[in-house]
Amino acid sequence: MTARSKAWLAVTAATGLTFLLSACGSSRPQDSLSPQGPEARKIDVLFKPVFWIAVGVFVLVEGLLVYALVRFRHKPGREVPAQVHGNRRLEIGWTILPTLLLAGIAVPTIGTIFSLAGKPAGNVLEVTVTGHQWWWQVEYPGLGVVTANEVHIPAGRPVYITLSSKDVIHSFWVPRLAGTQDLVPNRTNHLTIQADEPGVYLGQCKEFCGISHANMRFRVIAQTEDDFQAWARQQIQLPAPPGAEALAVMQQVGCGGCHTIGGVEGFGGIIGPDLTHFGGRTTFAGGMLENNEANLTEWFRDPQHVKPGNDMKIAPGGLPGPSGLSDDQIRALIVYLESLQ
Amino acid sequence: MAVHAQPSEHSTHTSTGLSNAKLGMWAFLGSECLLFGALISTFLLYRGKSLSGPTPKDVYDIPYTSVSSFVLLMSSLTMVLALAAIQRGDHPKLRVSLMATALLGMTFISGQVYEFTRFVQEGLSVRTNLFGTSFFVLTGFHGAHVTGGIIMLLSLFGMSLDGRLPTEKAEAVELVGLYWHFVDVVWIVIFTVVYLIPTGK
Amino acid sequence: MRFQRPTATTGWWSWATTVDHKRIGIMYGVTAIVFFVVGGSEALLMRLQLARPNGRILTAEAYNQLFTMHGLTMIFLVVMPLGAAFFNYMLPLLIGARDVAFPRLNAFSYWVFLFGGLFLYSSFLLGGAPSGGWFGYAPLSEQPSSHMIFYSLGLLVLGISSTVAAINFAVTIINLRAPGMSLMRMPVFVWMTLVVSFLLIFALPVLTIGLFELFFDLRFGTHFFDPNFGADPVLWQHLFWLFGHPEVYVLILPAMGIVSEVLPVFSRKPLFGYPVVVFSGIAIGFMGWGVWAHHMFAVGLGPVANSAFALSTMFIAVPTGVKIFNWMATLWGGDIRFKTPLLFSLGFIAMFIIGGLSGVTHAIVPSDYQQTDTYYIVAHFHYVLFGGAIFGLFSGIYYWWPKITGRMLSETIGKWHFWVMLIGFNVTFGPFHILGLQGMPRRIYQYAPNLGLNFWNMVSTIGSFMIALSLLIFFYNVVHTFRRGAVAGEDPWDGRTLEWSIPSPPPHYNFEELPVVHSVDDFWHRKYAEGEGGRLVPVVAGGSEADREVSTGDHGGGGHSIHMPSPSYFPLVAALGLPILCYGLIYSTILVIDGAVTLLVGLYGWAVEPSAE
Amino acid sequence: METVTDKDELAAHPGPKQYVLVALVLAVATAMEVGWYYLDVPHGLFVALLMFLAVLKFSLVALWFMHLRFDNSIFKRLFVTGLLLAMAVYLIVLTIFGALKWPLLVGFTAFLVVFLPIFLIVRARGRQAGPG
Repeated sequence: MTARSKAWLAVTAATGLTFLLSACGSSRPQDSLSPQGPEARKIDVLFKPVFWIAVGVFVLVEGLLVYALVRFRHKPGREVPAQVHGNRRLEIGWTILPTLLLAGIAVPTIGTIFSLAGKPAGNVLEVTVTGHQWWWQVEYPGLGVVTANEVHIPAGRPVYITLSSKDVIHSFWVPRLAGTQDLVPNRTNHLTIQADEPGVYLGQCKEFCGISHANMRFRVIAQTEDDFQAWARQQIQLPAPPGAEALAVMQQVGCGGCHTIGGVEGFGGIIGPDLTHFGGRTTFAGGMLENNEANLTEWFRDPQHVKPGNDMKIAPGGLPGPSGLSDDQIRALIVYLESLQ
Repeated sequence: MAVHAQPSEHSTHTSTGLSNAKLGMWAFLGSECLLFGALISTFLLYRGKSLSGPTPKDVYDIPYTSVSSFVLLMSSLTMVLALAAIQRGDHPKLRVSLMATALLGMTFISGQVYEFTRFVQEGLSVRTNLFGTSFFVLTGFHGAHVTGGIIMLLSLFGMSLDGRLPTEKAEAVELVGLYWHFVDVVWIVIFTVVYLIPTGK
Repeated sequence: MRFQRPTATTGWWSWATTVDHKRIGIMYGVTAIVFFVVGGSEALLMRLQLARPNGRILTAEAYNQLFTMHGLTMIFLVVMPLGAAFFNYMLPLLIGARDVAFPRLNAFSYWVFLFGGLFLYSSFLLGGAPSGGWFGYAPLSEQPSSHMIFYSLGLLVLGISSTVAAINFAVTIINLRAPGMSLMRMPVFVWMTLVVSFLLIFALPVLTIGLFELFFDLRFGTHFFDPNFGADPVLWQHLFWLFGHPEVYVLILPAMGIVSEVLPVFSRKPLFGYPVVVFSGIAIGFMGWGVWAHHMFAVGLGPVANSAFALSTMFIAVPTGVKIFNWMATLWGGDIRFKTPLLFSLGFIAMFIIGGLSGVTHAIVPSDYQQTDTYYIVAHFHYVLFGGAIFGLFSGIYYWWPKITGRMLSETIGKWHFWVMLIGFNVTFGPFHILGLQGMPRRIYQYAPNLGLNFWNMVSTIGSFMIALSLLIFFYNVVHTFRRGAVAGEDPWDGRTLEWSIPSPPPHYNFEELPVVHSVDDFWHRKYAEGEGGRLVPVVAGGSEADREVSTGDHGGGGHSIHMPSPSYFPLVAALGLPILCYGLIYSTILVIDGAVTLLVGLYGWAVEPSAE
Repeated sequence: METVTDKDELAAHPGPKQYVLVALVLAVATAMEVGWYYLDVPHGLFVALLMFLAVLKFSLVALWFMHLRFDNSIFKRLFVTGLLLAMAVYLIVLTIFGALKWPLLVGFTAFLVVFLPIFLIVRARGRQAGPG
């Protein structure tokens, strides 16, 4: 009976493993087991061997356990067993063996800790990420670019990110590019990420940061050097000013109190994300939603319903709840926002 | 604790021959070390981290605090004399020493109350800055311990007056004494680490 | 003020005023099981929400309250009190004592625990339960929307209960052992109790101060964890995990103790390497103080600190491994009888190995950078605390049930309980490993459908209901056998330790004469002598009675003349003061005074009342 | 560990004279602390001296007034465990924060380095013997 259970255990373990290893990036965009850059790979080459050692120990020990249970199970007429009280040599053995094993693992561990902590050499891009409940402000000090929830990086180039927080503790995690680093108020942490190939890499806030923690997502968009430079250049252009209708709606709602739109009178708010190039982004609402008309419409009907607890309270009188905006007003807003390329 | 750990629960024959209540009290004091340790470390961590004044240098009055520290220190002497008295069966002296200890404790507390009010007048409250926060909570927490001790001392005094504190119950005095001395040694550390060192030249 | 002592020996009042460690133990156990059902239901709701992406069953706010309360409940209101239940009931029986060192203090700690739990849960009716996580990281915990004030006060109250209980147990073990029972003759469970007690005595004050500072920030506007005034929120994390890691061993060591009692009985062999098992327990207790920052690898403590704590964390695995090997060596060459208690102990070992190994994988700091705050961690600590602690505690329940109730639980139903629970457990928490590594963060009330996490989440939800089913089977077993179960008799398992030498259930004075102990497993050696080559020779029939020694100068005569501590109202009264005080601290000064007075009256009456009439 | 009845303990306890003597030393130590405070000594030395005096006062009260010197060593072990545990862990915390100015750091570590080994040895012996 026990034997069967343990066999069954082994089966689950096995199936578990196959799923682990069959995990391929495309179908699991946040898979920590399919690294797409050198930093993440440093972790991977450390974890996988340790993981297999652990599996080996698991099979060995559980196997021994099962064997003992089967072999020494009670059989009728079996005389009382010899009363063994212990065995000094054995016990010393199974104290020293794991110690050596762990010591062996410790050496590369510490090496990797330090190599991950160091600032990368060479042609490094510096980015500053600031956590807010529940979105990410992304700044490129060298390029004068400010954006939100989407970190554009040049593929193949190390990116040194400076992390801090405006309110509570958040955690910056792009599994396929690097491990986690926390964003702590009154502290600045650093994290290096690098992507081998152009592509979109999903990330998410990992430290519980309040009611919409689950909706605090983001993406790293790796581009070729040229595309990245083009993007950066385009980010510092000022977009066309809003039409009268859109402007009227925005003034009624009071967007400018929280949001900045470059070049537009009265839109210098810093509570929410900078919208100057909103139309150029693939997502909004803290990386939670695809940037498309349907989602934006739902959003403008009632932001609190889409993303609980967020600061955007646009019901009449600046209250949470349905905004009461008409379809035309919403359409006008969307048309303008999408024009902000 | 001391109030719980009555000699009445003192088993006559124990494995170690030691009193349950006394063992319990010492375990409790060991635990108290980590309690005050955490508050003192908080104070040390936030030393000089306040974004605005007043700072320790602005408000401390070292001679004044030295005197009240001395008072508390001496209360330990009267406390231990009280224990010696009851162990000798000298109950009048026990009552005198208990009352003396309680009075010295009260002097210390009223001194602390005065100090706090003066600090507040000089613009330092728990909300002012990290120094105010960590200072008041640490010393106030200690003050609360002293107050608890005073209550125990007074109830011992009362019991002794009713004659409900016979010589066999000397351990009650010893337990309260242990607590009292502990509160005193904590203040020795606070006086050095919180008052003298941060503002010393 | 000397009013009539309680005299009831049956009915509600007798329970409310009892100071009998056995009754208090039963109350601890029952209360813990009730909270287990509550915390389990919270878990089921969460699994329903997460069964499919973008779940709509719970609001974000409700989910956050549930996972916070689930953690608090399972740790402070289920596993700790279940441990305390066994400490209370079994400790005196195992060391041959008639009660604990401070019987009324013992009652006090139970009532404080009960009121603390109720206080915590009353928050649901008073504006919302805490939703800042059981770890309560500042500064989020200081945002009003997190309702953490009930958390700070509730845990303070529960901390008082545990500290008091821990001191009580430590003193009991040091001072009330039967004649001849030196420390190295104590059952391993007693040893683990001692270690746990000291862990609590020294670890709880650290949390107490953390909570104290949090409460002051919330209520009196201090700035201990307020970044706007230059405070460093990481301070909270250090205080919390300085308590939190020893706490992990507080949760697991009692189960390890139980397993160490159960294995020898059902393999009919002494525990392999008793001193080593004991010492590794002590070593775990000590090393448990040097690893707290491994909960904070991603905070940015710097590579030096991270490396140091990586090392200490890896090496705490060694004594744990030693225990496991010694348990297996105990089974080796034994005559193994697969009774339900043994099955649960084996389940403990099998599951704890998994939890331990996954633990090693995130002692590897870099891989912890990937795994921290993902479901991989959730898998790890459920394998340790459910697969470990809960399985171990169930082993204890099945093992000691006959002693406590005088009746056997049904073996058949018990085995069903075990297998459904083991399978359900692995179906629920096994997938968490995969989900975590594939990028599912913890504490999220919903996840996007495009992350490839849907399948294993559904599997896990199904598993969680199998666990629920297994508990129903357990309750059926209890109800079914409560009246009709086979009568156990003194020694149904052919046990090794003193509790099996007295009637089931034990008389309220436990031992008619205090036994005299000559060795580890003393009761076993009264029944069997060891021939050459360790062959067992049963002692001649009746001999076990004949050669039982009596510690001289002790009360005898059917226990009639045995003097036991009398029941008392005051522990209950004093304990009642604390929740009142806490409500007062939140709502009104009058209540503060009211609570303080109640507390003082209770303590005063307690102080002047002799422990026995 | 040898079994000590309360009677023996009492016999071992010192009398009022010794207590007054100890109190005198405590008073002098406090006076010295305040004295150093006003004299112009380099900060490092100042801290070291104050630490020393604090440790001295602490031990006098603990050993004499709290009878640790005369009572059963199990009490000492209970208390010292808490004391050293507190110092060790909080020292580590403060060091991780980099919050310890070097004189404090030196003072504390010196204290630990001196007392920890002794304490551990005492414990080890206690373990082997064990009460009862």
